[in-house]
Amino acid sequence: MADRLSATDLTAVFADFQRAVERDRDLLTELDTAVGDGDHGTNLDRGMRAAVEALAAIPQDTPGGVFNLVGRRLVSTVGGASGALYGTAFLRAARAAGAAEALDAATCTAVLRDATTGIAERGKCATGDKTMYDVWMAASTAAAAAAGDGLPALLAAASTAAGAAEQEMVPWQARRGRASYLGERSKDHRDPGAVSSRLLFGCFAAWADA
Amino acid sequence: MADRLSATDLTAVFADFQRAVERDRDLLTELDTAVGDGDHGTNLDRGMRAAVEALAAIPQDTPGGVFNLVGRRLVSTVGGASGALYGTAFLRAARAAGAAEALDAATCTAVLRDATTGIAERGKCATGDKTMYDVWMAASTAAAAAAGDGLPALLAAASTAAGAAEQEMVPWQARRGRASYLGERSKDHRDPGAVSSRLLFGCFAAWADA
Amino acid sequence: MKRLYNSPDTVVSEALEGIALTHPELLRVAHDPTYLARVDAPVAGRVAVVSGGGSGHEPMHVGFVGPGMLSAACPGELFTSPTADQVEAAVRAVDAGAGTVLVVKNYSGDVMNFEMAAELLAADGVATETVLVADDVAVEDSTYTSGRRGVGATVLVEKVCGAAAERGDSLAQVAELGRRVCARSRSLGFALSAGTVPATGRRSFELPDDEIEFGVGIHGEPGRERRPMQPVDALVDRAMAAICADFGADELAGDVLLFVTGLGSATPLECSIVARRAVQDLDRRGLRVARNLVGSYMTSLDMLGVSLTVLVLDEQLAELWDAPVRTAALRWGR
Amino acid sequence: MKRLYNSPDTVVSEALEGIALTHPELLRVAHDPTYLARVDAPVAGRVAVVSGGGSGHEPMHVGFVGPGMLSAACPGELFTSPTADQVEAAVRAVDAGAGTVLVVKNYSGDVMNFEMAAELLAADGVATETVLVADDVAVEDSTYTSGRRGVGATVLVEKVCGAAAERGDSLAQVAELGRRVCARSRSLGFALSAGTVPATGRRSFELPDDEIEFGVGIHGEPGRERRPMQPVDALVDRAMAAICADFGADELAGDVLLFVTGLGSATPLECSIVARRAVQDLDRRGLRVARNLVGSYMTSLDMLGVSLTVLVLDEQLAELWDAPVRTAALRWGR
Ligand SMILES: Nc1ncnc2c1ncn2[C@@H]1O[C@H](COP(=O)(O)OP(=O)(O)O)[C@@H](O)[C@H]1O
Ligand SMILES: Nc1ncnc2c1ncn2[C@@H]1O[C@H](COP(=O)(O)OP(=O)(O)O)[C@@H](O)[C@H]1O
Ligand SMILES: [Mg+2]
Ligand SMILES: [Mg+2]
Ligand SMILES: [Mg+2]
Ligand SMILES: [Mg+2]
Repeated sequence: MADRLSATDLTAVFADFQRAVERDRDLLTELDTAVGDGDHGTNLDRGMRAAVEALAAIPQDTPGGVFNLVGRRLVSTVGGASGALYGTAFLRAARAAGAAEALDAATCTAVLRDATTGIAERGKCATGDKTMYDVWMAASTAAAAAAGDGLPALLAAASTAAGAAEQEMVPWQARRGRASYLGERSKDHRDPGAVSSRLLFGCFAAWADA
Repeated sequence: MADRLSATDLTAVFADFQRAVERDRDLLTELDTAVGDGDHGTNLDRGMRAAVEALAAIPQDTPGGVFNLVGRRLVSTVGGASGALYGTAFLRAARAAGAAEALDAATCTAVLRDATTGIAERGKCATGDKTMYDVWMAASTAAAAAAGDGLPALLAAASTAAGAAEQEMVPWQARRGRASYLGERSKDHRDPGAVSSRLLFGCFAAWADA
Repeated sequence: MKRLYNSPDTVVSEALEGIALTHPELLRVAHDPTYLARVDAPVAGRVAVVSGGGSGHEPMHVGFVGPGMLSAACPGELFTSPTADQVEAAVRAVDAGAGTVLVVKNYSGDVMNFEMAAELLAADGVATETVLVADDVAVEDSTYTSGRRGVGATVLVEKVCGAAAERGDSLAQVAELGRRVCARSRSLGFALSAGTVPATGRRSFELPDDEIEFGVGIHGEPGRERRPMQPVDALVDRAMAAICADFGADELAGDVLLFVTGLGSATPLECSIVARRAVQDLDRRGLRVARNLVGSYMTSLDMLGVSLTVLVLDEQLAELWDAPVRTAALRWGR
Repeated sequence: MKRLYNSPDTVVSEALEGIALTHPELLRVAHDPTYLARVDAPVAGRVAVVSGGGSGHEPMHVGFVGPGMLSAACPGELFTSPTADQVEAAVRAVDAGAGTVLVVKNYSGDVMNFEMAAELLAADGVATETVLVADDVAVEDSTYTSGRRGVGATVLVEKVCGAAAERGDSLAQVAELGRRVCARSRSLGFALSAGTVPATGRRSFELPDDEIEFGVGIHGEPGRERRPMQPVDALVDRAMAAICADFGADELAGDVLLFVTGLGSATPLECSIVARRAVQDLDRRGLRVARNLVGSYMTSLDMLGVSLTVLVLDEQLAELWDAPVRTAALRWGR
């Protein structure tokens, strides 16, 4: 059973996320074209390639090290809102993970909570603003509730909640980020950052499930 | 019989030419779009409107006066190659017509010859260059040959020759004006200035025929 | 769609190379992270002024680097705000110890990345002041949005801050002047067609032949309202009305600066036709267009449209506007 | 096709009004016949420099009126050379008794109308010298054409003649310098799409998605050759090869001026990418790009394309190029 997430595991999850972003790059960009500036797919793809390359070049011993390297690479290579937000999230995750050799359910809950708070602080956003933060908040809340059931259940619950949140917010009006400029016209569109975040939680769940 | 062309007659011919140009403006512009810059129809239309307005405002007593006023208005309002060429042609025609009350076949021949020479000098062109000059030269030569048969025959001959020339030159390669920049690609296109010139000679023939 | 590119991936880097090759006396380009800086920076005893944003808005910002305007510019990927790394490196390269003013357009991405850079710099003892430009009246400034976007006023802020820095103003003074320009500026843009995104070769949004985007953004994002196409005078009237209505009752008086920028494919003829109507409009309102700038200075790739900005001048702002500037895109007095 | 116009018929007149309204300190517009002149002309003791041509190429020529460049410009209708009347009136307005240099692009219409004006002026004792610009290597200069067209070198001739006139050169000297620029310049342009003619709302020629016009004219006329689309570097290489091959064996040496002009819709990014390759090309040929001008200075409505010009400098030309200029579109040193 995958009850603890090691540096190797986390590296594999990020590699999987990189492939998912690459695969869905055009979808993400298309969603961002409708409500933003059409670069979310290319932004995140560029960043995750750089992150995975860095992980291959400088293998990390701890999950904290992995989060830190990924966060730093995203901050350096992405730009845009998502670069700052994902970057901040992973850098906060790194701090929460500390020097632990592997993450158990309890640490994972703390990691996810701090990362989510990082997004709120960096983005000056709240739930209901229709951004990636809604997805992270949903995942984080579900993870906290499932923390007692072990890491696989926690990650499964987080992914399910992320997916549900991403769906639920489609009819909402965006209040942060570029989509907010559209006012009413932002309704009935999927938020690109929410979709990419959902992909990320899916990758964690898939690892736990494997 | 219309054996002499008075100022009133000439004014009517120019009014007719103005209507012909207005009617075929888009054709002329389209021909100029293919081998030039797409303004011959609007250029000549603008100029002939101004010329006819001027003739209405300042009625002329002599054909020379009419030619002079039309030439001056064209020079002032058309611009482009055709403004200078038609303008020069009519100003030279005015000089050749002098103070005569009306033009007979002999004067008409001289008028046409001088106008045609004016085009050659202004345009630095020769026959075979595939410009309006070819049409004027053909008309002028035919007029000279028919001068003994009276004015109506002269104008009919000029118009027929103008039409034939305009057709004959279609396959040629242009050597003067914008069309010459196209080189080989100017072949098999009708020259816009030749077509408008042909319209002019048609108006003279129609007057004589009426 | 055909464009003058080699590959979508190299548009920004090759263009920067071109700018560097054609302005060696004025600026230098650094790579990894990427920024452009005045060749003579840091300038001893002078506050530095740094801006940046997504590429695709040229000549803003890279064309405004030089004496009297920006010390450095950080060009991001196309329509993507620069990374915090770029901003940090640029500031470190040009800061002369007197501090640096960061001119930031109010877009989530720009704000966050500049903020991260400022945090990193502060931790290292480098003082920065941020001037946030948010002049686009098309966006409601409410808790329901990220606030107004920064558009045309950015160019004016950069000119004024650059001139203030050049004459030796302190960090606080340069920032205050930049904020004063922001407070006294309003802008609005409209587009007849969107720009063509190099990566996809498609326009970022499609408009029917009889509609326009009113209150359009400069990042390929659609505007707030889709309206029927009208003759340009009617569009300018509508934009000017929105701009002028947004000023406070007694704020709009005296001398103003009018800035008309083409958004990409607007020809100089079109920009002049827009400027004509805008000047007439301000005239009718009893304002004097004491200064103006008309041309394509802030673009959105090849978008067909214009953006209008009105800045209410005071003596000091007029003086700083007139001060000599030497950059690739804006130059006078030297 | 939507454009920022009120009506096709008023494009030129409204744009001129806009230019006049936004540059009152620099120029004035006369109507019937139409021309733009320096406010301070005639300038006592100085040769005047007058140019003109069809509208649709802005900022050329109207954007180049002012101290250090043109005394007056005569804008014709769109793509239609000005009338002889316009030229005559403009010269009469700015000639200070020292004579006037007419800068004429080699197009039948321009040549004939300027020639008629010169004849009328000569009859009245006003001395003129014509500098005929014919730098477009796309056109064979033979008895089978009207000779080469005048394109990019026109801007360089106007700058050099304007500077020479400003410093007090005689009519013969100013004309000689203009002719020297002509003799030492070669240009070539290419287009990915034609401009949109206001009257018809259509592009003046249509190109398939995989073809370009090579050696294109700036009046909406097609080029000499239709070629497959290629990455921009390959197109620039081909243009530079044609330009350089046209110079005499030992003419192309030493310092050169590179002028890259967008033809309308080329973005600053695209112009910089073109300039990058052109500089690299000249470098490889052992030439030094001592001066350059990159931007959209001579356009063809909204044509998507660029035109490249190489001028072989000498000390005097470089000095005149560097001399102060203050016009709406070109300004430095004051
Ligand atoms: N202020 C914000 N707070 C939280 N999330 C935001 C904010 N602004 C943008 N986002 C998220 O970022 C996503 C867009 O990312 P991206 O397209 O890469 O950046 P940009 O908007 O700068 O082009 C949005 O879909 C949204 O989820
Ligand atoms: N050098 C020339 N000599 C004689 N005719 C010429 C010359 N140049 C142009 N033309 C004539 O002028 C016509 C084009 O006129 P127009 O389109 O009004 O002027 P432009 O070529 O200046 O746009 C051509 O079709 C041709 O007949
Ligand atoms: Mg985006
Ligand atoms: Mg024509
Ligand atoms: Mg972006
Ligand atoms: Mg013409």
